Order: sequence, then C-alpha cells, then structure tokens
Amino acid sequence: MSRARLVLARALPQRATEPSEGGRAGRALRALGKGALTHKGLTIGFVVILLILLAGFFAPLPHDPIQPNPESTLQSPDGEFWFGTDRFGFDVFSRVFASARLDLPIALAGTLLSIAVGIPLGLAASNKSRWSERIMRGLDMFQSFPLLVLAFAIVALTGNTLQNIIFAIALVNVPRFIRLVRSEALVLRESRFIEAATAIGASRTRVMLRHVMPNTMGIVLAQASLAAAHAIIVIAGLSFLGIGITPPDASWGVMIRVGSQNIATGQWWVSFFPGAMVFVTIVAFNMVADGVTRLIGRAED
Amino acid sequence: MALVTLSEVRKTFRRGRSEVHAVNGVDLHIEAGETLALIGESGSGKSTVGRLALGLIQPDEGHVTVDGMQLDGLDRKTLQAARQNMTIVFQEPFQSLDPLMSVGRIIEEPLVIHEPSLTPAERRERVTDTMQRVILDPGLYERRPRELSGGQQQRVGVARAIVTGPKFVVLDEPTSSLDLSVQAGILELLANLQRDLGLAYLFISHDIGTVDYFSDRVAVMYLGQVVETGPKAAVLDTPRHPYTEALLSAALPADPTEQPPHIALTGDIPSPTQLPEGCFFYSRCNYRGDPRCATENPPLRQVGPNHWAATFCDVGSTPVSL
Amino acid sequence: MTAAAAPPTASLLEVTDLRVQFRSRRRTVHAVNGVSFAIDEGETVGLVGETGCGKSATVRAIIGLLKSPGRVTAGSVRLEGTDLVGLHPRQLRQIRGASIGFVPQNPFGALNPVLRIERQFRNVIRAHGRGRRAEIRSTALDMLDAVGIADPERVLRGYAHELSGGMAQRVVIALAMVLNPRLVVADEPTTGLDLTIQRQILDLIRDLAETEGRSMLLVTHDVGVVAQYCSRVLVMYAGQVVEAGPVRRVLTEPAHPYTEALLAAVPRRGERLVGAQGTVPTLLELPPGCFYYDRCQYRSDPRCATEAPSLREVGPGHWAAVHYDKGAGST
Amino acid sequence: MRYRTGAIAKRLLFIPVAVFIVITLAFGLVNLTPGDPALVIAGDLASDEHVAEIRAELGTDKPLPQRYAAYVRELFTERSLGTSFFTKRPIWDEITQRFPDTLELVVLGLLGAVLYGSLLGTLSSYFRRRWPDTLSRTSVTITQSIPDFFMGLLLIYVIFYIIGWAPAPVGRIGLLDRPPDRVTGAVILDTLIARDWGLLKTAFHHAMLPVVTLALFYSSHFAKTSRAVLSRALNSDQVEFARACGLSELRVVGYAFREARTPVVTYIGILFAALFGGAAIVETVFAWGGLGQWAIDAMLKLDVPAIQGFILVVGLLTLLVYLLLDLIVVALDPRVSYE
Repeated sequence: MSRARLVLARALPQRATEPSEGGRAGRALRALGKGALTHKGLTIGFVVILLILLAGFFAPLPHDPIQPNPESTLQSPDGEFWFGTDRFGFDVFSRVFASARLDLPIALAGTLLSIAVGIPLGLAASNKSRWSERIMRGLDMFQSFPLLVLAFAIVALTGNTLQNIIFAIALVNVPRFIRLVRSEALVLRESRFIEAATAIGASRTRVMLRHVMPNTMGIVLAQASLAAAHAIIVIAGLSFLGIGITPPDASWGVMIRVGSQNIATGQWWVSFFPGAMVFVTIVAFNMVADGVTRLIGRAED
Repeated sequence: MALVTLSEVRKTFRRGRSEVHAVNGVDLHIEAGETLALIGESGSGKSTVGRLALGLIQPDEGHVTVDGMQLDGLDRKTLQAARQNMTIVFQEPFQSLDPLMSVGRIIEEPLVIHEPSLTPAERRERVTDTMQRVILDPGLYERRPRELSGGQQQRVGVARAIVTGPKFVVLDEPTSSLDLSVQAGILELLANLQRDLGLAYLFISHDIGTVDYFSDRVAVMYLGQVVETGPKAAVLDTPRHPYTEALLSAALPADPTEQPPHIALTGDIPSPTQLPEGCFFYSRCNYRGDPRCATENPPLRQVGPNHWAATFCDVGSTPVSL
Repeated sequence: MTAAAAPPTASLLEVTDLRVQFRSRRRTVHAVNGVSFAIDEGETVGLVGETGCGKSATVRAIIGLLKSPGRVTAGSVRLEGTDLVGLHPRQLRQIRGASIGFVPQNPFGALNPVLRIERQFRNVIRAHGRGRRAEIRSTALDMLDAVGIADPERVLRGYAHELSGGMAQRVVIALAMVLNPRLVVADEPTTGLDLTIQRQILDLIRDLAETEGRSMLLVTHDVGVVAQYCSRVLVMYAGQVVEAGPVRRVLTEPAHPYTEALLAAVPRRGERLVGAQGTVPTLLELPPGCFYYDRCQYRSDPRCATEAPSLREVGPGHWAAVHYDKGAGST
Repeated sequence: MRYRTGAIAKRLLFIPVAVFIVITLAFGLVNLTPGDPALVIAGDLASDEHVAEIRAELGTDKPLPQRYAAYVRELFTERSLGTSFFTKRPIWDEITQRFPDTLELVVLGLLGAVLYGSLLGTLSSYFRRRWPDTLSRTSVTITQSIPDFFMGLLLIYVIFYIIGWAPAPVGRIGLLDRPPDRVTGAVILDTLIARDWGLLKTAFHHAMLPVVTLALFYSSHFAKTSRAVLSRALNSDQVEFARACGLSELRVVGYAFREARTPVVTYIGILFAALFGGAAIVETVFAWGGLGQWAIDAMLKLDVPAIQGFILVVGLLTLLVYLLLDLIVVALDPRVSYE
C-alpha cells in the first residue's frame, strides 16, 4: 500500500500538470521551500534568525533589560542571572535577547534599503556606454575607500538616530549591490536567451524586467544575506565605539563595550554572551547566503 | 520579389581601438519556402549575416528587406512587431532558454507579445499544439529547461520560433552542439516543418554534410564576403571558387572507401581587423596568377545557371604551385 | 570479452575489463563498464561515441588523470606489460609525457597563459630528466618546426594568447610529442577548430605517428575522422565497447544496431535521415540486460532483456556485443 | 607592450580627477550630510549664540561654494589640512605622527592574513572535499563571523588573562618602558635601529595580539579567494595537460598558483588601503595609539577638521595603492593589456 503511494507520488510530475494558479511569487516561494528542505544550512540559518528576532520581541525576559539593579553588579552567571550582570547591574541575559529588537531590524532595514537602491542603479548601469564605465570606475574608488570608517564618520557627524545608522549601513552596502547587479546583468545581456527574447520581439523593458532582473535575483538574495551579516558587524562596531546605539538601550555592541573594561580582569561574561550572539547571528546569515548560492547552482562545488 | 533580400550589406564592429570588419558587402536573397545555406568557417561573418537578416543588428551600409518591409532604419516598435514573421533558432539550445522559465512559458512568450488578445486557455492550447508539432511531450509543459535533454531543449527552441507562424527562420548552427543521433531528429523535424508551414530558412552551418542534406541553395562566405553562391548541387559538386574547393575537400566523408583529394591551404584566415588588399583569399590561394588578384577584389560573376563566384581564375585549371 | 582482450601477441597497450565509477554521496555514475581493447605497435585506433558514452573517462583512466570523484574500480591498463592502474604516482608521472603523449581538446586551455612557450617546453623536458637550456631550446625549435610552425623562434618567445587556434594546437602537439612517446592519446583534438584547419592538424598527427611508428588512440565523435584516419575502430555506448574491428568493415557492415543507427544519422544527400529512438540509459543504475535493449529494433533473442551480451567475433577481427546475428532475419 | 604603456598613461591621467573626487568627498562629508555638526557638538542645551560661535569656527556659516573654494585654496596654497578643533594642533602633524604605528600594524596584520588565508585556501582546494578542506572551511566560517573587536577581547581574555602569554593591552610597549628614539616613528623599526633587543621583544610581544586579531579576521578573504581560484585552476585544462605531460605535482600546483596570483595581489592592495581605517577598532581595543584610534577619538569628540583630514588622507592613500595595484597586475599578467 505504502509502496503503491510512493510509486504514484513519483509518477505525478510526469503527468501533464494543470497550469499553476499560484503565479510567479507562489512558484518562487514553493521553489524556495523545496530548496530549504534539500539544503539544511539554509533552513537552519533562516530559523535561527527568525527565532532570535521573535525572542527579542516576544520572549518573556527574567529581568528588565533597560532597568539596572545597582545592588547586583558584575555578578557571574548563576541561577538568578543566567548570563551574569554587568558593572551597572544590568542583566546580561535579558539584554542579549532585547538587543535583537534594535540590532536585527536596523541591519535588515539597511540591507533592504541598499537593495532597493542598488538593483535599479545596477540595472541602469548595465549598458556598455563609456559613461557607465566611468561611473563604475568612480564607484570602484568609493568602494575601495575604508567604508566602515566612513560610516562611523557619517553617524558621528549626523547624530546617532536610527535613520542615520540605517542610512550609513545602506551607504556601505549599496556599492556592492550596484556592482553585483551590473556585472550579472552585463553577463546576462550577452547571453543567448536574452538575444532570443529580443528576437521574438520582446521590448527592452520586457527583456529587462522579465528576463534580466529575475535571473539576477538569486545572487542578489545571497549577497543580501552577506550584507545583513556585514551590517550586524557595522552596527556592533558603531555601538562598541560609542558612536551608534547608546546605553541604556540594549545593543550587542554596547554590551561588548561595557564588558570590554572588565575582560582583562577576568569578568568574561559581560562581553562574551553578546559577542556570542553576534557570532551566531552572523553564522546564520552566512548559512542562508551559502544555501541560496547552492540553491541557484552558483556554488563552487 | 524574394521574401528576404540583403543588398550590399556591410557591418563593422568596434572592439577597443580596432575595428572588426565582419561583413563586407553581402548580397543575398531567399525565396519563400526555400532553404539557403550559409557556409563558412569561424570569423567568416556568417552569424552576423544571420542577425542582420533579422534586424537584430543594423547594417552600417546597405539594406535588408523581409517580406516587403525594409528593416534598416525601422523604428523599434515596428521592428518588434515584425518579429512575429521572422525569428531565429540558436546553436546552443540550453543557453538560448531562460533558465527560470518553464517550457510552457518559454514557448508562450511570443504569443503574449504578439497576440495579446488571446485568453490564457487559448494560449495554452496553441502552446500544446506547437509542442506536439515539434514532437515534444506536452507533459513537459511545467519543466525547466535544465531538466530536458539537449534534443528536447532544441525542440523547445524550435517551438518558440514557430508558435507565432513566421515565414522566415534563421537557423544558426541549430545542431552543431548536438550528438549525431539527436541532430538527425532535429534536421528531420525542421525539414517537415518547412514542408508543412512553407517556412523559408537561412541555414547557417560549417558542416558540409548537413548542408548537403538540408539545403536548396548554398552561399559560401569568406572574410565577410560571399565568394560563391548557387544551387546546392552546382556549388558542392562543381565548386568554382578556390576557397570553396579547398573547404569541400577538407570535409571528411564518413565512408572509408571514399577518399577525396585534399587541397591544403597555407596559412590562416587574415584578421578581419585589417582587410587585405586585392582578393581577400589571395594570401592562401593555390590558383593566383591573374595580375588583378593582388590588387582588385573580384566581384561575383556568373559561372553557371544561377551559379556565381567571386574569382578571376578558373578552378579546375592547374593550380599554380607556391 | 576476455577473448578480445587476449590477442596472441603482446600489444603496446592492453586495457582489460576497465571499470570507472564517479561516486558522490548522493549517487554513483557507472561511467565505464568493463572496457577491453588492445592497441598494437604503429596502429591508429579510433574510439567513437556520443556525449556521455564514457570515452573521455576511458581515456583519463588510461593516463591516470580521472577527475575526482571518479576512480577505476576494476580492470587493468597495461602499457608494454606494466599495469598503470595502482602504479605509484611518481612512476606514473614518468610514464605520462614520456611514454604516453596526450593531445587534449582545447589547445588554448591546455597551454599555460602566463608562461612563455619556451618555459613550458623546458618544464616538460626537465620533468623527465636533465637538460641544458640551450639543448632544450634547440629540441623545442626542432619540434615546433616538425609540427609545421613557420617562425618557431618567435613562438618560443611568446605566450599562448598570441597564437591562432591552429597554431596553438600545433604547439600542444609539439609539447605532447617532444619526448617521443610510443603512444599518443588524442582526445577530440580538432573539435572547435575550423574545417580546413582540422584536416591539417589530423594530417599532422598522422604523419608524426607514422614516421616514428607510434601508436595512437584517437577519440572522436566524428565518424568522418574515424573513416579517414583510423585503421581500427572501437564504438562505445553506455560505458561499453559495443563493437570493434577494422574501420572499413565496421563502417560498411556494422554488426551492432547502435553502430548502424549512428551511421544512419550521418547526413547524406538525398537519403532520409533517421533519428535515434529512445534515450541513453542514465548509468546511475545499470540495466540487467543489454544496455541498448530499449532502443534496439532487432531485439528478439530472449537473452536480450536479461543478459548483457559480451563481445563475440562476428568476422575476422570484427567483434560485436550482440546476442544474435543481425543479418539472420529480424524485424 | 605599447598598449600597456598607454594603459599606464591613462591611469596617470586619471589621478588629478580622482584627487579632485577625494577632496570633494572629504568636503562633502562634513558639509553636505544632513544635520548640522555644530548642533551635535553644542549639544541639546546650548544657546543659539554658542551654536553660532561653533558655526563660525567651523566655517559652516558661510555659503557652500565659498566654503568649498576656501577649503581647496587652503589645501593647495598652504598645504594645510587645518587645525584640530580641540587640540589646535595642525592635523597634518597629528596624522604623520601616528601614521607609522598604523602602517606597522597593517603590514604585519596583512602579512599574517595572507599567509594564513592562502595556506587554508591551498589546503582546501588541493584536498577538495576531504578533511583538510572541511577543517579549513570551518575555520574560515568561524573567523569571518567574529567581529574583529570581539575577537580581540576574546584573545585578551584567553591569552592575557588565563594563559598569560601576552602583555596587558596597553599599547605598543609597556607603560613603564621608555620608548626608543624616534627615527621612523614606527616602534618596532625604531627599536631595531636602536639595537635595543629587549625592547624589540617587548614591542613584538605587544604587537602579537592585535596582529593575530587582524590576521585571523581578514584571512577569510584570502582563504575564500585562493580556494575559489585554485580549485578552478586545479581543475583547468592547462593543469590537466601539465599533468599529462608528466610534470610534478609541485610544478602543477605552481601552475595553478600563477592563476591565483593576480586576485590575491588585488586583495592585498584593497585591504591594505581599507585597513588604515578598518584597523581603527582593533587599535582602540589594544590602545595602539595609531591613526585609526586617533580618528575614532576625533569622531567621538566631533573634531570636524580632524575627521575631514583623516578622510582626505585615507582617500589619497587608497588612490595611491590602487595605482600601484594596477601597475603590478599589468606586470604580473601578460594577457592584461587594457584596450
């Protein structure tokens, strides 16, 4: 019985299937879902990020993350303070999870903004004119600039509001999306199936939107995941230096900064747990990026 | 009037500082329902001619007319609309199909563009009919190109080309990347489609065997020029241009008992960035003797019924040894 | 099968029951499934077959350069009596280049792009012994001259990207033969080259082989190349040699239905082309009977579906892996 | 060859344009970013007069074109980057004083990153899909996911606090050590010149953790690049042909290495330029006292002229490195001719 069902299931895709009504997005989602099942890393990474985000907003925390308890400062991890406390008496455990409320949304918003700007600019720059070559040369230079420091300077000069941090992150990431989309589009435009689309009478817009852009999306998604990981580092760096998010708001960078003053004297937990959280988040984003790269068949192996 | 005419067409590409003279004054015509084969080696400009014939690139000089419509200088919208009537099948079947689209959507796309009034159901029916016509299982409708074999992929390419009912199809080496047994099936299909739909083909190829099997007339290209053209039997059996003669002798018959004389050519094809003076074939020619060879580019002259060759000399006369 | 592998006199190269698998975590591809043949001194043998038939894997197994995850799972490759399978890498290296010359498909890819040609000659020669710079240089010049390069001095000084396709392939041939190997293995040496160049290169390879009495294994998918340049031919299908014999006989009176179908697919004027029916087996799982069973138009013998036929002699020196005699009345 | 000289000339001609771009960027950063630095400096409670005062001092009260002209004029006629808003010292002096320290850190850190990364990449590509590959890729995954400043802290905790192999993170040398006579400005070099071997050892000891931090964090770039390029090269037709000609494995890997040379050199150049700013956080963690730490301090204090000067100098440095990089790449690869 079970064998028969198995055989039937295997035979199904062979039959003429009905036109799928799910539409493009539906099919893309289903493909991604199917990919997630076959690519464990992608699923794990995605679930971890989701869990961190959900925990940040909804998990019941044992202590108030932005209300210090001056009576218990620099306590090592124990039954009450699972990750210990810092020198102000903040509960490290609660703050590590509360930090996700700020750090992750900022990283995602900055990444989304850079995609939103990078894709159209990249597509626009994918014609082979001298003009676009020069723009790219300029962009090269801009990208070779120590962008991290530039982002620090911008946030420092404009003030550490959320918008400014997001803007700085987008600025750091936009060049690589322009570059990526452009170089992908340049290759695609030379490809046979784009020539074929032109040959059947597709308009330039149709070629761009229906053939070139969709074929860049996979690699853009992978890059976006890497960019988000980078954004996490930038935000943590900003806060670590005291330029970005400031106490008492919870942020992993702020917590590492606070703990950095005690690490040389052995109170490792204050910096360690937020640092470990940053590490886990970045690894998760990298896993998603790897998974997507594999899924679209662009991995080295 | 012929369905397709190219008159005095020239095309030069700029590559960095140098200019590549890809097509240097080509005259061709193709009648409705016939197959003109364009033979030549790499760099002879045959693929460029194919794209010029469809208006995919615009000539620098000369004119291209398809079905009474002059393609050069046409505005983009009209040209796009005209593509309902003319199209192309490429050499690399897989690369010519959008990897993200299903087989059905690939074949459907020309209909979406040219016949927007069709309902999805009507479109689907047309697509299924076309798939059957090119002997492609309609069950493959939802498959992606990479799940198909090379032969099936090329059938998708053919289906996409004929779904709008064109009159003129450029076949740009449609079988050269396929295995022999698959090639046979595709050639058979193309021949049947031509018979049933009255298609005119410009069949671009470097393989003498398939050209011999497949075409009505033949044009031989060398360095961006047509050096010889005429009915298939005349050109392939009694070549009148020294290059055609050498090219044909280089083909290897599959029959071991047949051993044609090999007329070896010296040197390589001159670079299309610097066209030679005189006859383009002068540097490799075994017959050169006429004083004009070195200084004048010979025009096509009639050497038989409908048979033309661009040469001063007479092939068949004793070759002048070098 | 063993009968074909054990000719009365010792051959230069003897391949016996060679099996190659490409094993990855997810699947195993049985690329070569028991190939046996021999090449005698001075003969040119063609290995013909279509994409995925295992001819490339066979050649790489012979020269010991199977790409990971491919490996030889059974069989032997004997060159002048020495089994190359399982030979120590250092000894195998001494054989490659010196005893077996390899001419690959893509000449531009085969040459190092950032080393001068002279340096590449020096590397090859010094890999097999010592040599002074000047001696190597003159050897290289002679070799380039022998492969018909007009200005060897200039070529020696230059880089690969300065050469035309035909010239590059001549240089590759010169590198492959500079140490005077007894056996030359050419893997589709003219695919991608122009027709007029193809003939020059094939003539060159044949002349170089003939004058030195070398043996050659010429891998190709082009029946014309086999017909004009080989004395014997091996037809491969699904990782097996399905037919072997003198070219004239195999190409005019094919004994295996696959060979027959292959020949019928060669376009000829005025003749109807016959496309092949069915598809090649995937080689992920080997079918129980004859690998060609699904596509065969002659299948009639009950053993066809259950028992893989082995090569049997159907004429003088002519072997085919079939259960029946095609001539003896079938559908 | 003529093409190459032409290409180089083209690059040289591009310099003035690029310099102009960098100057404009440094100017624009302060003057075109939304928000008013004066407001940020003055804080929320400052009076309008105080803000106006700061504006006058920064020059932001004048119209934009006039400011730009003044900035460029000062730059070219007086070769001055201005003076620090807080210390009132010339910014040029501040930068040149700290430059050698950062240079030393960047050079050592990059050296470590290149060696370690290339080693990982080579092992990975040669033993593809076997255990050295897995090990090296795991290592890369870990090191690239730990922010450099956190890695620095971890190293301090483990190597200094627990094991005690490294000195406290208090700068180039111990707090009580007398610095060597200033010759080059770079401590390690200066102790070498002074032949003060004891101090040299101390200097190396202090440099150990920051260098290892940078090397670990940036090695992933080299590991990934070299793995990708070498894997491709080791699977290439030219490597197969080299093997088929009987060349030794060492020579074959050498052939492949030549392919990887250009991208690795390119990365060295890019990171070298980027690290002058990128090392800033690590400098801060280890109290290194270099250019980066100074710039971060300037940012925290909103020392606008200092930030501007820093951006300008780093930008010009980037430009210079890129020019050199172009020349090296052209020299390394005969195929590159720049049409």
